[in-house]
Amino acid sequence: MTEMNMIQSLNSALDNLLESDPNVLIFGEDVGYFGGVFRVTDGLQEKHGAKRVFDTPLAEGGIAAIAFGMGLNGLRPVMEIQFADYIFPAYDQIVNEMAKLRHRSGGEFSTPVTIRTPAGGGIKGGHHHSQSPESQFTHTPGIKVVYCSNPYSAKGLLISAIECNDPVVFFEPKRCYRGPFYGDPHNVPTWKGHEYSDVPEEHYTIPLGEANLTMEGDKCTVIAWGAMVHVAEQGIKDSGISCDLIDLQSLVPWDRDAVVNSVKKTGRCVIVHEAPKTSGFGAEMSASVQERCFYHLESPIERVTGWDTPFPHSTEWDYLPSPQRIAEAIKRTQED
Amino acid sequence: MTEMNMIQSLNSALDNLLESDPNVLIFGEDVGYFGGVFRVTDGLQEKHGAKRVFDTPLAEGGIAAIAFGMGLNGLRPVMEIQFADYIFPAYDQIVNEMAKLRHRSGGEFSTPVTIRTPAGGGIKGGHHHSQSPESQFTHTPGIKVVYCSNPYSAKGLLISAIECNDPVVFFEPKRCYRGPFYGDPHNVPTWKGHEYSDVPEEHYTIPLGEANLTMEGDKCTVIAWGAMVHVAEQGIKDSGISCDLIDLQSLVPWDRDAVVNSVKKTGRCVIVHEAPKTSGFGAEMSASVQERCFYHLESPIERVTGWDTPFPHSTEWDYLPSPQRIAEAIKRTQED
Amino acid sequence: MTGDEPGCDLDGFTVPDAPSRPGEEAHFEPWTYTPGDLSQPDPKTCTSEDTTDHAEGLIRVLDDEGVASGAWNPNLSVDELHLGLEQMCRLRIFDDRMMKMQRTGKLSFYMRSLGEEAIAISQTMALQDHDWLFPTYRQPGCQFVRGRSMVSMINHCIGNVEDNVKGRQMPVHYTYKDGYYISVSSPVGTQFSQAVGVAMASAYKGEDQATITWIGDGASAEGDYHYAVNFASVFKPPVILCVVNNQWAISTHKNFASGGENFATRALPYGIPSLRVDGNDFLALYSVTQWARERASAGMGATHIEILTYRTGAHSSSDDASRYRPADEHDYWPGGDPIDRLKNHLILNGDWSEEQHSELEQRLDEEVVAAYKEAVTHGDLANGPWPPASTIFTEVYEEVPWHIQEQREELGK
Amino acid sequence: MTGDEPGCDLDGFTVPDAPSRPGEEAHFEPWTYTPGDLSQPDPKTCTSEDTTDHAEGLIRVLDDEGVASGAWNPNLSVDELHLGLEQMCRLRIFDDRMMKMQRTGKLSFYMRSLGEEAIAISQTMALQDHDWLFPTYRQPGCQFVRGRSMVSMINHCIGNVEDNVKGRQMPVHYTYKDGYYISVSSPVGTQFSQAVGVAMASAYKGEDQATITWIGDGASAEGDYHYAVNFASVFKPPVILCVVNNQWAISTHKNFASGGENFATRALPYGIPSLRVDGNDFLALYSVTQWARERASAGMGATHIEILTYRTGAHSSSDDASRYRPADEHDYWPGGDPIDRLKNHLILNGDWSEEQHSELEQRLDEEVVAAYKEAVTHGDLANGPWPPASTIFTEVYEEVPWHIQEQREELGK
Ligand SMILES: Cc1ncc(C[n+]2csc(CCOP(=O)(O)OP(=O)(O)O)c2C)c(N)n1
Ligand SMILES: Cc1ncc(C[n+]2csc(CCOP(=O)(O)OP(=O)(O)O)c2C)c(N)n1
Ligand SMILES: [Mg+2]
Ligand SMILES: [Mg+2]
Repeated sequence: MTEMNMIQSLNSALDNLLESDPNVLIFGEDVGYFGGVFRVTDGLQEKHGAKRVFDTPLAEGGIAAIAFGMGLNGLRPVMEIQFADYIFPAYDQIVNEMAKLRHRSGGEFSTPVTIRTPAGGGIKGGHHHSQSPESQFTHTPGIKVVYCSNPYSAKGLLISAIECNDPVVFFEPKRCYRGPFYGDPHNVPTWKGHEYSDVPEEHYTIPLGEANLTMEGDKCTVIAWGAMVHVAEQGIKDSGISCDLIDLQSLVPWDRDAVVNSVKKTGRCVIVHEAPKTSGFGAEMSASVQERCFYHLESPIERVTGWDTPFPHSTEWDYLPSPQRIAEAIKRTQED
Repeated sequence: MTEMNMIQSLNSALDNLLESDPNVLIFGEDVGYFGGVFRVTDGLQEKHGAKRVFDTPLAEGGIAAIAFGMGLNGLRPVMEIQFADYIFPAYDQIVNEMAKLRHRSGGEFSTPVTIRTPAGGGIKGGHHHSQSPESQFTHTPGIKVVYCSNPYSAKGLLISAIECNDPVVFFEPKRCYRGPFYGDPHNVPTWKGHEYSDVPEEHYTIPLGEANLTMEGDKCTVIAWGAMVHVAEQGIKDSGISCDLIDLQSLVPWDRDAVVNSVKKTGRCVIVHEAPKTSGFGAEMSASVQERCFYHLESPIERVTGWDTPFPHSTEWDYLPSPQRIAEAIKRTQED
Repeated sequence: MTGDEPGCDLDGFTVPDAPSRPGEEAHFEPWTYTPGDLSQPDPKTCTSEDTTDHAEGLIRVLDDEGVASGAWNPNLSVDELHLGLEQMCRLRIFDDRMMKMQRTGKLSFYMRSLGEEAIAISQTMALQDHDWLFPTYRQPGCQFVRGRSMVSMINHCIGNVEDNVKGRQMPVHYTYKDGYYISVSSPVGTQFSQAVGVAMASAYKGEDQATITWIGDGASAEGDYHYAVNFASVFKPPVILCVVNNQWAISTHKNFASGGENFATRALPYGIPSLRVDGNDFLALYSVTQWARERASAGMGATHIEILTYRTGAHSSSDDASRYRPADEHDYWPGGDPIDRLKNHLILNGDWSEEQHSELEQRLDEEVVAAYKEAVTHGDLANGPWPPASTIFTEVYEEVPWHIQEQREELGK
Repeated sequence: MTGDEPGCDLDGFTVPDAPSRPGEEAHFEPWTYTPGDLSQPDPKTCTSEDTTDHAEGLIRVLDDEGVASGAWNPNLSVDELHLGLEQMCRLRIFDDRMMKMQRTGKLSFYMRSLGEEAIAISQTMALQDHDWLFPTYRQPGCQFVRGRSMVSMINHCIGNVEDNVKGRQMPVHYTYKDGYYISVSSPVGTQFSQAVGVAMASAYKGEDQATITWIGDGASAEGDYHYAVNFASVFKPPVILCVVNNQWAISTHKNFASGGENFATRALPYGIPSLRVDGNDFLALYSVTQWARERASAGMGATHIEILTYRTGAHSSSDDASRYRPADEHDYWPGGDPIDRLKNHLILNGDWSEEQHSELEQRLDEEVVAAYKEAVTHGDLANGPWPPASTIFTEVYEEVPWHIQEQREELGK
């Protein structure tokens, strides 16, 4: 075990796979010589060579297209989209092409592309360096959607994603690269000493589709993913109410048993995400929980989310769900 | 009043606005000389000239981009995406650009683009001529989303969309262009004699944000949009249960009062859409209804939707929600 | 290069038009390109600049009389020519039959290669058997060359229980992995950029395997065209990028696909050698493809090819071309018909006769009818049996996840 | 054109590299382009073919000594030259101050125009006041030419209560409608294709108004580049499409932006006249822009321009360029520095002196400091006051819909 932050653990995952599988190729804007604007691929080109880890033209659609082709022809491409906000020029290649290839070809072809992308707010990135577009991928059958939250989950999930034979969109909460974020911009810890910063140097996996129950309690189920897992943890503490905290990790497919069993136990549910509320993945979670746990619910399922507005710059702390809003929602669920 | 099918009423809406507003321009693939592959712009180039109604290069992203620019510079562009499945190359221009322009510019700029696009299944279109991607637009603040269902609503809503100063994505259920579709492919009526095929030749509007209560009842609220409104009507009839049927029409913003008041009255709710279930707009409706009507709900909110798979060709009738599946869902809501 | 007609008036931008519309007389500028006039650069050393003439001109081997000449004459054996002719005829007769079946509802939809048969047949013949094919819906003929059974192709088109893609895609959206033929996808252009990644993977694995891909004049306006050319120019993989300029994109004339007259020259600034070839000239197509393939083998990277041709038929079974162009426009195409031209060449050389040709057509017609009859025994779109409804739920992912399993159970079929 | 180096080995595709990396000596091929050597075609009749030499060569007016010559010399008055020099200096000094403020946390982020000041300043000066500007984040200097107050610009950058975009966007993402300066958007490339629609609208309305837009060498790989060039080639609106080839896209060298060496020639096959210009030569930039503007007025449609320059600074305040290129690479750039070059020209002509220049710099520094001091009285990013939280909810739509109103009430600010 080594203490790693999330950048280091992601780097370690990539390094392990470059080492063990000659078919793994890593590419994207600035990921080669420089090692990525967030340094996730730092040192990998030098160690594994420019044919394994390289820069590309600045065209997300083209990057996705070549990844599609490589995956179809026997490789295991890992492409980076520099910010999740810039994934949209590649949206067609992802939702119309990658997602449907296996099905449309009657299973003759498939393409195991992994799309890594830093997502979410909290870095004063304004409209276009802060979005968290996970729900825009969860609606498309054929792709898996993963959102890691800490160094340990980042590495274990990324290895699973790359080894998965389906295309996976893999979101990394950039706000948490160097430390967990508890919702207070004035108090920013690093990963040092955090239980999830103990990361094996070697290969290990966290199965896609499994959630992580990070806190246990009996009065309310809080479901979150990405950076919001930590903010939710703080919100739960602030509320003083005993809660299950489920780090969902995999959004498609999501962990039915973990979620349903918890809500049946607690009878209450709060869902937290930083993307806008309308048609965020919280809507799916809420609808599904309601369908499966209706007769166990003691109070309305709450959603604490980003607002239905573009992501602002100066006022981002008023945009992102705060521990306070989460604590209030948890308290509201206890009222009846 | 004239009897019109949906193609004719859409054509009439465009014709009215070309006539009254010189800033309205209509363009897209095959919409000019030929009048559109579905004939919606038939005759408009001949009548209004090639500078008002014209063909473009085959590039949805470019079409959206020039629409953006025209709208910003004082025109009122109406662009067509030939099939909703082909809107994704334009996704970046829509969700990152059009949607955010007003906000990001502090209100100095805005662009009143209308994006018309035929959507949905039932024409043996397989994977890529059948998708109904409305939910992928509802998550993005700054764009309005409309889904018409009949000749009368098509014209009234389209005029509102074009006159709206915000960008609007306007879905047309291609299955219903020439007749309502009640879920039986072997019995395909035309619009002849249908109450909503009486359409004024002149300009009229249906406000964006207002739903249409098309059937009234007291045991269950059925919410649908597009082609599914008619299938739901059949499903309600088949169930023999007295239902409100809400044709949602506007998805963003949706009609809170119509929905909430109805569910509070009936205590039950079934949502029907043809897009895949996970993160479909039904998830948002279900979550919202649950949040607002929790204490009035007598049974779980049901979703009857397309499956979480790509849209098939030979077996599309097993994919699309059927009256039978809807009737069963309505009956289930009555059980407790 | 032209396309610089005086621009717009200030009372409006320019909106182009087609050269002729229904009711007008069809017209094409006569070609000034002489068959045999262009040299053949050495594929192993050729730079993009060396192909300037080839991109601006037109590579032709067969003249209007059927005489073959010049450096680009591939000098094929009579057997090879017979085979090419047969495959082109097979494709045309197959298409005719499918169109008839479409009208009876056995297929939901169909698209012919009419007038463009030489492309799929000749180019695939010029490649190696394990080279990857990334076609549009207009090159299904590749599959004949690669040995796919006609019955299997029809099974797909009629979406029956034997369709190898299990009734999931529209007709003509073939998948044929054994023939290295990618699953055709409806969104146009997407396969063009994907092909570059396929070729990069082949090169990465050290295999002598090329990838060929096609895109329409219309679809070349998509971003994918630019991605493909540009990524190919940067990474130099063994890919052959073909633009099929058949003058039309449904009802939209190629004047809307670009303000330039020429698609071939577009690749030169990217440093990619580019050729422009008469798409109805079987021999010229064969040899430009072989040349590009040699560049691939030699590690010289991508080749770009504009294939100049004419879409003789309507866009698809849903289209009526006479609504937007003169119904007889194809008669005026300077490139003639690809089958007639190869046939005339063979007859001129004494290697073929009208009688042999009629016999061939009759044999192929019987072959197609037999295949058709066999295919419908497995069902058709109108009457079934179709692939079972359960196939909706499989192969979305490698394994069926719980939520899809639940839905499958909900459908209960 | 080059870029046709022998291709890949079959054991792998080619991955390019930058010409020099940290620890290596910086190096550029010396330029062979002689200032003044290229003719100026008549903008009112010029075809794309007529610009072949201008796209393959490099339009330069100023030589290394500061002598101006040739057909492209715009023969500006001394006042105009003084103004141009002043604006370039203003931009550079402004940038320096903002970088300093960024390090103190008053701004979250900053991007300089260092080494590229001539582009925004000279090109905007060459246009009409009501021409539309569709810049990237690297042309904020346009706003000085259009008269925007510096205080207003700083208010935006520090996201204070007076920021005209209400703290919604990152610094440098200016909006200035009065100056026809579009709101800068972070996704690169998108504005390039939008500009074509803006120009179509101007032409449609019959206004003599041109639109200019810029895109980086890096971003020219996006689909939007292709859309812009192609739609402009088809509809021929009054748009000026500029590719700023400054050698780098963050850490990615332009060898990854294209396998070709030249961006200008890309537009020729589309039938669009294209020029390549020395981007550090104020005079050459001025006159190519004026020439393109004349084409626009004459209804001749689009002009494409490659601007050859060098990004002297790091990509942004978040970047450290010495990690991926020699720290002194900019000293080797054959085009020198745009301010020095114009200054030397003026001094050579006896129209300027080192003393005047120092005075100018001092005056501008005072101006910037004064503006800065005034701006921070309205707050800054570190300390506020910021725009009120309620501005999150307004102007998402023209009117606030009920669901956003509810959320605003939920936030309760
Ligand atoms: C992305 C996308 N947009 C639109 C369509 C609808 N469409 C199908 S074929 C076609 C025309 C294609 O023309 P071209 O590329 O010239 O190919 P051709 O049919 O002439 O072979 C169009 C617009 C599509 N299939 N995909
Ligand atoms: C669509 C998109 N992808 C990626 C980025 C991240 N990014 C910002 S600037 C930049 C490099 C741009 O380089 P270039 O176009 O050459 O412009 P320059 O910075 O040199 O002026 C990148 C990759 C972005 N802003 N938008
Ligand atoms: Mg075509
Ligand atoms: Mg650059």
